Amino acid sequence: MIDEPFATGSTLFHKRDPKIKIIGTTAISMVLALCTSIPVAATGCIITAILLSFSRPNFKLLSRRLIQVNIFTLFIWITLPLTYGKGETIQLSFLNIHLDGIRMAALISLKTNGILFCFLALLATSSTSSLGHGLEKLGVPRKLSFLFLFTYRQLFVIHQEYLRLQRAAKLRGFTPNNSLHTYQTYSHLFGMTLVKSWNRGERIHQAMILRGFNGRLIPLTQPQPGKADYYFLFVMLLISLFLAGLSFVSVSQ
Amino acid sequence: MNTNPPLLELRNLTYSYPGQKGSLLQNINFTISKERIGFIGPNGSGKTTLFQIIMGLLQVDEGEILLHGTTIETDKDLFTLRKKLGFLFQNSDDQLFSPTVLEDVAFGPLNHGATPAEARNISIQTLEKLGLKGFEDRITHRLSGGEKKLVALATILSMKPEMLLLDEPSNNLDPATRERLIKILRSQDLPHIIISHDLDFLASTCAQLYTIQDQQLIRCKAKQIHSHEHIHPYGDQPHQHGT
Amino acid sequence: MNTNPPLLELRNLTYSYPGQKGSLLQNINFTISKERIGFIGPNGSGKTTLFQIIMGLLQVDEGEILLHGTTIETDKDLFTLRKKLGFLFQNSDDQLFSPTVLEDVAFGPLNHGATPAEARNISIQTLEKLGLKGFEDRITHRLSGGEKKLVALATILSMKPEMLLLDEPSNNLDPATRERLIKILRSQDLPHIIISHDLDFLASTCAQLYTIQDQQLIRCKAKQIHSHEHIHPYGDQPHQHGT
Amino acid sequence: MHISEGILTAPVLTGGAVLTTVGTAIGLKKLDYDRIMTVSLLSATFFVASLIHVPIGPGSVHLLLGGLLGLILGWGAFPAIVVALSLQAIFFQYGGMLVLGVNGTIIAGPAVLCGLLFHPLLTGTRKKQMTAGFLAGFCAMFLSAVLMAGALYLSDSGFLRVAGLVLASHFPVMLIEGVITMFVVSFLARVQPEILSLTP
Ligand SMILES: Nc1ncnc2c1ncn2[C@@H]1O[C@H](COP(=O)(O)OP(=O)(O)OP(=O)(O)O)[C@@H](O)[C@H]1O
Ligand SMILES: Nc1ncnc2c1ncn2[C@@H]1O[C@H](COP(=O)(O)OP(=O)(O)OP(=O)(O)O)[C@@H](O)[C@H]1O
Ligand SMILES: [Mg+2]
Ligand SMILES: [Mg+2]
Repeated sequence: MIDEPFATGSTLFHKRDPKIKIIGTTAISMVLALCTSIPVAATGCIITAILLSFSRPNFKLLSRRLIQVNIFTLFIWITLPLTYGKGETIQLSFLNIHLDGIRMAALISLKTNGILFCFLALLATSSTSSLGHGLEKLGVPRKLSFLFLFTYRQLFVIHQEYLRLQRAAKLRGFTPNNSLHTYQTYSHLFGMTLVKSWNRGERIHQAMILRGFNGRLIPLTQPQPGKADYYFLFVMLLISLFLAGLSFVSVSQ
Repeated sequence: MNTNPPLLELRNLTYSYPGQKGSLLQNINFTISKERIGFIGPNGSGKTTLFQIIMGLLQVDEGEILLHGTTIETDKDLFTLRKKLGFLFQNSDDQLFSPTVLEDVAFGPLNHGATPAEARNISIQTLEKLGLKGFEDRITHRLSGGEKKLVALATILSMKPEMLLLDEPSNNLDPATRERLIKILRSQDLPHIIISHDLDFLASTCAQLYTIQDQQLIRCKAKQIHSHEHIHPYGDQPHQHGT
Repeated sequence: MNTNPPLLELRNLTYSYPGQKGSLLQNINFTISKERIGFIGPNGSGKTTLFQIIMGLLQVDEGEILLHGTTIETDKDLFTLRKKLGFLFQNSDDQLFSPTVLEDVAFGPLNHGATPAEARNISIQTLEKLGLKGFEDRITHRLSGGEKKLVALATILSMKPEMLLLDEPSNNLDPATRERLIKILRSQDLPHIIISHDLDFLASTCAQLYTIQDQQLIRCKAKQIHSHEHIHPYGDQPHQHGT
Repeated sequence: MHISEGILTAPVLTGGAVLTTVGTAIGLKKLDYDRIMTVSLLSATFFVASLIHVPIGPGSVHLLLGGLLGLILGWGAFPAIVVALSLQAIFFQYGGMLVLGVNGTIIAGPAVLCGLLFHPLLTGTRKKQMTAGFLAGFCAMFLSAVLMAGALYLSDSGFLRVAGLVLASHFPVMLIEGVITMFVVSFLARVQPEILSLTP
């Protein structure tokens, strides 16, 4: 269930330095997130889709991910046309459809998907642990990147632990329904997972102390970004600037 | 159709883990009614996997599982099967999740429709039968390894199963608890299948042995008497032998 | 004072868990210099506890621990002791905490003052020595149980310890990995203490055995050859004997 | 309980980022390295909670349990939740990096507040403990929903009705969070009270 299906690969995108990719993603998604015109959002969406295609994602996984995220967009399409804006409306039997609402829903969908494409193309192509190290290099406090890396490492162990307990409950005839017994059972399963995590934390802390840990995490040097990485960064920043310029033009019109 | 179909029947089961090439288990056929059976075999040969298949935790590629002559198909069949076959996990920590022993033992009966009062009675009786009287309000998480194993067994027995599937029940038990478990298993009037690497344990609790070889479940030659000698230093300490 | 004090000496150690009545370990005396020693004994007798005491993870009620003749008192002594004694946990999931294998193996050397480049070299060499070449960038949680155990061993060996303390290292290993571990331990030119219930494993890796009885650490009679016969059905299957 | 990136305006995004940065900084400051492993594990457990789907009515919701984490970790819950959220962003792309600030404020803020507010009740009787659990779970979720609605409204007043819808639709989730937190607190108090900083 928890997996990094896009992180394996050997395309141009997979090989780039995670720091560079973090900066690039931030720049592009910032411009996209703040833009207010549909043509600009559409252009951004097309550009990021092209970027994504370069990273050659697995098509089946990609469509599943897109559907998941767009369930939210669907919610927007259902609510906004009925509730958003004061301008013109179209009467559709008994419903008042606001044109502003439709415009807004379209804008949000384009932005959401554009950012998603950018994210999948740039960040999902790095392993989570290398992103964690990248964050640290970019000035995120050490304690925080530490927390990030260790949490990542423990996710799998704890999830497995929870699933094994859940299996035990299932074998004893547990069928979830709307009852206090169900909620109590979930609480016990989760509570037991928590207790195990807590105790495991203690033991791992001991393991760290035994290996000389005294509160300072010393990073093992990571590969430095090369020339190709800087060119890559340049292109990403260029894309952001282009989109920002377009926004500016469309606003001033 | 038989007048008296077997308790459990496996027909032509074939299974491979997703992404694995080749099958782990191929064309497994097996029946059990009242027997006490042991499964022995090398690590990774698929013994635990077979138990998980029987309990409906893994989907077979081919083949069917029959309980009292009825193929297991619907969720309801599965629910019944899981009540009738009690599966003891290799690691008791994966099996116990309620705060106190009594709550854990009563969990199964409650799910299978017992009233709280009935569930409590059944649980207390089951604990007594296993020599765990007075353990009702103990915190399961704080029990010793051997005690956890016996409580895990209680959580299954309280569901009044018709058969037991036990995955390496004698692992990590000290000699006293191990003896106690053997006594309990012998006194139960239930058929069982026990996975174990511990041949002495199997010899004291089972009448037939099966092994998995070349993806097949094979019945070992009955009662073939075998004798070997072993010599080592410090043999006066309680010990066990590796595989 | 000795001209050549032992590598590790325990003097009159007494320990009880807080809130426990009676001591778990009483008046333990023990020395080791170059020996390869096995600890065997019933569950709950305090073997793991003794290792934790030696490593300074638990505070003794009485007694002292000496490393090369010097009593461990300050935090600095403890830091040195923890570098010189490598402790392999029973459960590798408790010992591995970095995302990738290389980071985990380099963690110890980095904390003990190696530069990143040095740490990287040591780690790669250690991994190679254990036959784990190419594992550097593997994600630790995706390794198999046996691989995790070997990586955990690598995280300790990379600190260049003078002695190893191994807590049930052969548990849950498949026969091939178990053999590999035996070979590795034999080829290491390091004294060690191994806790295990698996006498064959101890016989292949240790020259002396100790056991804990009545809160005391007792040396078993050396090289007492023991022979017993056993007869049972199905002896042609690979098997082991319970304690 | 996530806002996606395309909806909010710059001031709201910036505001969220500032608040989350401050909260995380305070949390990190109060967190020494001796506890960091435990916090990592709890952060991972919090992530796992979001994979648990609990039935309610005809559908199901996934758990959040921010209030519970607040009770256990106090200010430490802030960085723990921010880390779990950023891992969720990476694994599932639920909201990207820019909204992390807003989402962090929405979820971690109430979690810490309710944790600190209701923790004193835990030292009382069993009944009081369960009340504290329920309130922490319920109120944290309630405040989160209010903050979320607020963030939408502040971004664009045209979202007013959507914001109201969000608030209303979270009501059942609040109840579930309250009930589950109540039971988990009672479980922890019995099985390992140290986790709640209680003496056994
Ligand atoms: N979830 C899984 N996905 C893929 N392969 C698996 C999975 N679980 C087990 N395996 C593999 O399937 C094989 C059989 O495993 P299984 O646990 O059934 O063996 P076993 O006979 O019970 O061994 P043991 O005596 O060690 O318990 C092993 O090679 C194992 O690595
Ligand atoms: N943290 C603890 N608090 C209180 N008692 C403990 C604690 N840890 C262990 N014990 C108890 O101390 C005794 C010795 O435990 P220890 O783990 O040292 O045994 P062991 O010899 O390693 O056993 P095994 O062979 O099962 O690993 C046991 O009775 C155990 O229940
Ligand atoms: Mg098995
Ligand atoms: Mg032990």
